[in-house]
Amino acid sequence: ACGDNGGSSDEAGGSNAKKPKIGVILPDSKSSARWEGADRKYLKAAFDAAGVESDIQNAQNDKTAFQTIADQMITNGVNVLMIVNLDSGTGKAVLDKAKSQGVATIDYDRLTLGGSAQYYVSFDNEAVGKLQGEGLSKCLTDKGVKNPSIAYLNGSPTDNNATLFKNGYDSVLKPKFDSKEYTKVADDSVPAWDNAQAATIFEQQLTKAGGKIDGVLAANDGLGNAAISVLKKNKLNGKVPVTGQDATKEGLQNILAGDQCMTVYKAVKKEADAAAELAIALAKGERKDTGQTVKDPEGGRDVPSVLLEPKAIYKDNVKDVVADGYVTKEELCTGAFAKLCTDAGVS
Amino acid sequence: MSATPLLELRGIDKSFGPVQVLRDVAFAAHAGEVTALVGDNGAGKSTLVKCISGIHPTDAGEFVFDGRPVTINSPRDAAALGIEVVYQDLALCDNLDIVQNMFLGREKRSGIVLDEPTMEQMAAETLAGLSVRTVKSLRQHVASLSGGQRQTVAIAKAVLWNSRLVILDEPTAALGVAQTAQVLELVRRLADNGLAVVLISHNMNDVFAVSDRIAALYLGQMVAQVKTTDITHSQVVELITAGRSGSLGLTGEPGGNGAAPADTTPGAVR
Amino acid sequence: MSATPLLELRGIDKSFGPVQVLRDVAFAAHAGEVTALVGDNGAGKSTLVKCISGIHPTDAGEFVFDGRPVTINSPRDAAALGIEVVYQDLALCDNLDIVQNMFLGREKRSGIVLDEPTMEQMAAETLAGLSVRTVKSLRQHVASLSGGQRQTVAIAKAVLWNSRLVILDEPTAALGVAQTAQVLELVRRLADNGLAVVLISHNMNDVFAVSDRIAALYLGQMVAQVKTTDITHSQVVELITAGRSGSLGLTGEPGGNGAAPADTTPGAVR
Amino acid sequence: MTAIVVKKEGPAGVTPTPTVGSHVNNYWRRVRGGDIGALPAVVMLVALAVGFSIARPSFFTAGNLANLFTQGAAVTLIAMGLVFVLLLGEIDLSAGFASGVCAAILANVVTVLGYPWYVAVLSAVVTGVVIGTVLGLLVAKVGIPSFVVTLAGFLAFQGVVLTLMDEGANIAVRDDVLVAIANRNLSPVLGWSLAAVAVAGYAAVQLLRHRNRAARGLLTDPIAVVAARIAGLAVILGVAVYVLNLERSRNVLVVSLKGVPIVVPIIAILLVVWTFVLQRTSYGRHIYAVGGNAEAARRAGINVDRIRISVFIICSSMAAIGGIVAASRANSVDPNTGGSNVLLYAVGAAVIGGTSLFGGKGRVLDAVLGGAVVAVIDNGMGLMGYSSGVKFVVTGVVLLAAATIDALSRRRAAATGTR
Amino acid sequence: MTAIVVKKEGPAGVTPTPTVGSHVNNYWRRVRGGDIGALPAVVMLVALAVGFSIARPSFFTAGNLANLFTQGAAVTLIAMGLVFVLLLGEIDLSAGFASGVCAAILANVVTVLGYPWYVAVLSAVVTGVVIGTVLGLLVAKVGIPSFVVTLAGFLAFQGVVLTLMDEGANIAVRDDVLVAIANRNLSPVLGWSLAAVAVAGYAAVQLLRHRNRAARGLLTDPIAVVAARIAGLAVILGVAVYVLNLERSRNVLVVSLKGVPIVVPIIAILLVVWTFVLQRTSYGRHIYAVGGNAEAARRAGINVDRIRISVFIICSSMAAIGGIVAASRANSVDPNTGGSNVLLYAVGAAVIGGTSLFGGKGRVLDAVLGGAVVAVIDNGMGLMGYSSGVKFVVTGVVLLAAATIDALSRRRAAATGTR
Ligand SMILES: Nc1ncnc2c1ncn2[C@@H]1O[C@H](COP(=O)(O)OP(=O)(O)OP(=O)(O)O)[C@@H](O)[C@H]1O
Ligand SMILES: Nc1ncnc2c1ncn2[C@@H]1O[C@H](COP(=O)(O)OP(=O)(O)OP(=O)(O)O)[C@@H](O)[C@H]1O
Ligand SMILES: [Mg+2]
Ligand SMILES: [Mg+2]
Repeated sequence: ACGDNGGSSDEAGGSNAKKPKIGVILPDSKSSARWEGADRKYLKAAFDAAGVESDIQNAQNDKTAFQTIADQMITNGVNVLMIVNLDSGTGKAVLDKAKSQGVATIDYDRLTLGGSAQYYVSFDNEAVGKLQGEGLSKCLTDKGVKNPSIAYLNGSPTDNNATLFKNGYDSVLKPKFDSKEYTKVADDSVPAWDNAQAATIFEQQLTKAGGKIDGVLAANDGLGNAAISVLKKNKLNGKVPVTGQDATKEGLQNILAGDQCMTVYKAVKKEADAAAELAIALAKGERKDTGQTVKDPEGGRDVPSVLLEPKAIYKDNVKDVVADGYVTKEELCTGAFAKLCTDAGVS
Repeated sequence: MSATPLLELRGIDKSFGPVQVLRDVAFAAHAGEVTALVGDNGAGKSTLVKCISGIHPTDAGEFVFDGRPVTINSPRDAAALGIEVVYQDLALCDNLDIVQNMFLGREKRSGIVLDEPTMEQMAAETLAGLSVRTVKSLRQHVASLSGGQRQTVAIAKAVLWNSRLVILDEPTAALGVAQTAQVLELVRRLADNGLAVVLISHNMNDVFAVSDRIAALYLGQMVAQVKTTDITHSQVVELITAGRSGSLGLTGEPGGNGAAPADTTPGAVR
Repeated sequence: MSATPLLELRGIDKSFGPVQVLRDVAFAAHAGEVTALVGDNGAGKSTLVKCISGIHPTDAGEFVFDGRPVTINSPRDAAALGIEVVYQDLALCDNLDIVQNMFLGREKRSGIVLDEPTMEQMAAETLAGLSVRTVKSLRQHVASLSGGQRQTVAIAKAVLWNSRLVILDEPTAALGVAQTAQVLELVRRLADNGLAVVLISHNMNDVFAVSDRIAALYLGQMVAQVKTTDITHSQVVELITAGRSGSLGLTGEPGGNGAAPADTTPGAVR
Repeated sequence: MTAIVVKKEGPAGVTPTPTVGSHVNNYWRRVRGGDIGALPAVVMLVALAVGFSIARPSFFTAGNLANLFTQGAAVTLIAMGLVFVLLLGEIDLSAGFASGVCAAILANVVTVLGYPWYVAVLSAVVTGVVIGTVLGLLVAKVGIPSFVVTLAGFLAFQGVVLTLMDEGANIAVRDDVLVAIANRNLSPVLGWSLAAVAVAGYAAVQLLRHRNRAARGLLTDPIAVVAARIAGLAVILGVAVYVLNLERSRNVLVVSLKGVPIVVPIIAILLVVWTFVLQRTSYGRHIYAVGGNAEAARRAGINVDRIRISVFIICSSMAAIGGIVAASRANSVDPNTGGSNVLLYAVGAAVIGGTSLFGGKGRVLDAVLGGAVVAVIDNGMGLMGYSSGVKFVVTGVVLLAAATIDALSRRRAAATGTR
Repeated sequence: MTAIVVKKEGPAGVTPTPTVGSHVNNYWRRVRGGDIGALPAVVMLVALAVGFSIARPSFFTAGNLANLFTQGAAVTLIAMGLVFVLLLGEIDLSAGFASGVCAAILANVVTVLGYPWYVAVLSAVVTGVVIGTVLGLLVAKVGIPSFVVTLAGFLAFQGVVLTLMDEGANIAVRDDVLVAIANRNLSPVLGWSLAAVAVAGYAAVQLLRHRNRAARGLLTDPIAVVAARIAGLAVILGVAVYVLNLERSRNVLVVSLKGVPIVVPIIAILLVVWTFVLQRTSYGRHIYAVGGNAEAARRAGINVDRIRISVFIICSSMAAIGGIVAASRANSVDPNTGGSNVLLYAVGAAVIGGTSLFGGKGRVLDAVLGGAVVAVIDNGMGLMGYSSGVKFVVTGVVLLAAATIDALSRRRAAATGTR
């Protein structure tokens, strides 16, 4: 049914019947800086370059808003709808509604289970978690800590992605807990990814553990930074490895300073470009072969997919992120970090 | 005039925190009679009324109603006994109109639906009997009424019902000449219809005009409860301001610690 | 007694939405005199007072104070002219104590710090002059005062200041015999000290006892403003209830549409 | 509605002789005096609609109108319940997450346990009643301020939803009936019939009341005014149904999309029922009394505690219904259901409509109109294509601009003394 | 403090002769009568502390006590400002995100623009003042209900933070002075000196007042009671400083960690200043008056609008300070700063401490005590190791239990007529 959008613009999108139009719904702006800071920028650039009209909105982690935006985009006459779902339920409702109105759809970054999207473009979130788990154990090994005590700072309890990340790092660390090689001393979720709450939560984890925490699995750089601020207060920073995600400027600086052990970099630009390419094709009524599929366990469907690899970043490969243009040297290497940048070979 | 009083109070004590406002108060109201309750500002008249109507719990003392001991824990208990009160602070809902206030808590209904026409008619009739001429509309919010109009509404609200005891706490304070006369007439009429009426007033002329008995409170103590015919204007004023007058009232000297001594007799009640 | 009045109002109109409460009211208050403002419930007395004190804006009319035309848009303007008012609805802050209420808006300070001892002393002295005997503490919240005690606080608050015009809206309504006498005496004393005093009261005895002039409002119109010595008790009552008495008051017949006709003369002001 | 108390003596004010002319005249005087009822909210809505239509022509389409109703439904339903609590001067911060809890129960019963839809709906509503009872008891009997009780509820229910959702998963709702609530439409014929029934019912009530009052010699509105009111309702409903019955599918070949969304009659019926309860029953009267002056109500023999408990029950039950609609619209329930801005939007809707936070003043219609304002703003902003930061800012500014209309008219009311 | 008005005539009540015995007696009578001031909040705190200490012994350590202060600081500071707004019966929903905006300004000025810390702090506070002025003008002059104005602010400021944060990035705060605020401690000696200064200042004020009143023949508390009060403060401060001066480092070889956290004197000074403003200046008196009866205040010639605007300025400025402390504590500012539960916790802190939402009743100390209750609950819950769902539920229940203590004592007060 997709690609057939002729004659649909008789009442709604009459003004721009010729120029294809693509709608994108981003999930939120607070769990990660990437959505507003990177994805929006890259997607917009790609659409502009291809000469298609685009409408990029953010649902602010609000399902109702998410559906409202979808309704509005369909009303506005988009030909392709690209969504990052907040959960599969609403995601499916939106996709089905779009399909019923002859709008093509793409699942961006998150697969909608039981959904009907034409394509799925993503980083594998469980893979992200896996990298974090592996990163933490690598850092602990480097430090030579015996039988380390580990604390978890998970993402928002209401965010399905946080669950996926956790599945990822659990798959690495749980066997070590089971084998008594590591000890898990604390495991808390941070409501709404709130950094201020994260600091309190971590401080209490530390108090509860009597100060004995040897490694922190923080789900993203913001949470990691909150943990580091508490560690600093106790002069433990640099001694306790902390993980992260998103390769934020702050996170990279923490890595350069030695306070954070690793972060996970997702080359958002690649993901955005791939998705934009597919969307533009759909908008023009073409179909592209991705050569790859992902099985939707709920819908039992093989969804044509583009899957990208996340990348673990340690001190020695911070320069890769800069080289990718994700963070510029100017913003990263300010003040005291200039020397650290040089040491780490960032140019 | 009945032999046993409709309402009789004995040994009522009431304190607000550290301040004792009523001490060992005895009081009686007879059916078919108007009992005037007099006393200086702050003597405890309104407090006594609020104890009777269940707004304030008492610290000690007993209530006898119609010969039977009763406990009154809330205004609903008082209403159930047939006690209606016009409070000094009126207690109207400013956000409701005149009719709604008058029937508050006892709305007329047909089925589950409020019977507004009936209520409006009844309210209009009652108010007409109280010489209210300047109220523009029965659907006016009471917030926009003048002081006297508010007071009239409160009085009208209390006399709408088939009650057995009506207590009016300074009902004519804000009323004009004609309205005051109407209310005093109403008070007399209620008593003549066999109700017990308690009237609180600072106006001695009014008190002597309508009351059958006079009870005087002095600094929280009941110093006298006598027939109106047995007492003079100036004696009452003396009781109010000094707590005694000749053989009536407190017997001891007012003590040093600010209060009348505890061994005072509760006044010559007869 | 001065020739020009301290305060003179001319042609005051005031409506609340569709309801006209004051129509073409003229009124004068002279320094050194007590002017009694009388009228039936709902006649518009309190509304007139609130217009003078800047609480209600007027729809039309002019204010002349001390010979100069003035505009009064808020209570602060009135206070600046030296006008003090005791409102019928008292306007006390229930969450403040007696002293705090009495000095509200004009606290005594030493530096930026409130001078509590001075205020407490001044409050105690003023209240002592008003026969208040039952107030337990000046630090009591006014919410816990009796009706008469509240009224006394409101009066004390208004007379604390060096004002030129004092308006008292039914100040003795809730007061006892002794307190009423004290307040009337105070009213007289204020006038004798050269202030202009306006007294609203429903009690004709009080009015005739202290006033120099009487102004009568009838259904929102000023029907007469005469010297107290030129009028009798019953004439005033007639003015209040019927709007005219002999040659005084309204000249036309009350019209069909509920109101007195518009061409009424504003009463015999002299 | 005015009545002369004593007819022999003419009161000072002008008592209107009931003619059409004087009625219109009077209304206009009331409006100029600032006594305006629903007018500011309506003006706000019109202003917003015009503004958005100019900025984005797609705002002004049948499809968007239909969306508007389903988008605003959940918040409006919660706001309707909140009006009762606000009328007492209380607050219910937990209403949002209470709707989440009820939605979670619904999803668990229908999807996980596999019971039919009506069992699920019943469980959800019963959950709402239980929640309301607990909150009400704590406020009325223990005497904890409602802000604190419902703040505790806000936290606890959030946890309950999480727990019911297995710490973060979401549960799909696929039952056809449940999904239909917020996603399907009445057939055009049914839409017309319902509208006809509504107009007929309204006419019957109005005419009966008119006859009843006239028979007792009480002041009545002229019959022409009554007729005009009925005609007005008929026109509004007629236009609405007509527009909603237009074809709004973007691709008629694929699917036909027309008719009144099912949530519309649900909201309408609840609006009528609750308005009836508040305006025409003694229970409703008592709510206003307690909100206006709890002490006076107590002295009048009203069981204040019972009233207080009951409004919390109503509020939580309406939250349950709101939760059901939200679950239907999302086809699922997740741990955030009823979270984020739901509560503030719902309270905001009631307040914007004219309900006072201090109690004693407000109508259920306020919540519906305020909910419409919130929904229109949200809907319109969704068409503008701002980045998220700018969108928040503009939403705030538009909300403020809308509220200013209301504030200025009310200021007039205060100035002329009619409040 | 009581005074006999007319000494010749004995009033009916017992006027206490000012002796130590009668004073103690009187206090006890007041407590039994339910007039209890800060007592319930203190009882709540003790109960919570005992409960958590039993459940988790690590709660009862010097280190955790020190953490407690820094964890609760931001919310407490915001709550202190909110007290002013609540005293007028208004609400400021935007205080949380206002603190976020100010923190974002701080971070931008110090990190992105590279100005020194005092410029950043100044900019943040000035931003707070500007925000408060705008809110206050809208409420006082335009007449929009504060709930709506600050709901709009809540939305708009959220957007402003996002925009200032480049649509979602974090900005690190690495300036030493700023980081020190919430993370460093006073030297033990400085701690002791400050405590000594505080006690001496309090003693001076109390004794001076005593002498002043006694000189005028006004009723005074017996000198022994005054002395006892001073001694009480000395003991409390002494114990607190002593405990906070204990070594609490996990590893003394690595680092020594002792002393009073720097936020403590900041909060203490603000507490003293604002308490002085509310209790001892006519401005403070006017705030209570407007909150108690705005019409009476207006009639007393108080410029109600100006008071109304000023409290919003105070509230937003305190929010700015709260935002600075939050930024310091997190060493960074993210778009969530001041978001999530910050606002509800802050209002809750004020209300739990005893501030009324209806205006006219409350003290700044309430906010500090309430903030302590909230912080203790949060701190204790963090040690329990519940899953997040259970944690929310238990937090709600504990909050409720704490509030019940307060409610029951206040019910006593209402029953005996002392409110
Ligand atoms: N809630 C309360 N708390 C403390 N004291 C109170 C309270 N209510 C009344 N009082 C005190 O009790 C005393 C008696 O008050 P009450 O209102 O009964 O006097 P009253 O005889 O009605 O006087 P009035 O003639 O002025 O109305 C007064 O001194 C008053 O201050
Ligand atoms: N805010 C208002 N809105 C509408 N009508 C009002 C308002 N305030 C007063 N009124 C009406 O104006 C008329 C005059 O009221 P006002 O209070 O001036 O009377 P008054 O002469 O003081 O009477 P009283 O002797 O009873 O105190 C009354 O009919 C009253 O209902
Ligand atoms: Mg009294
Ligand atoms: Mg009056």
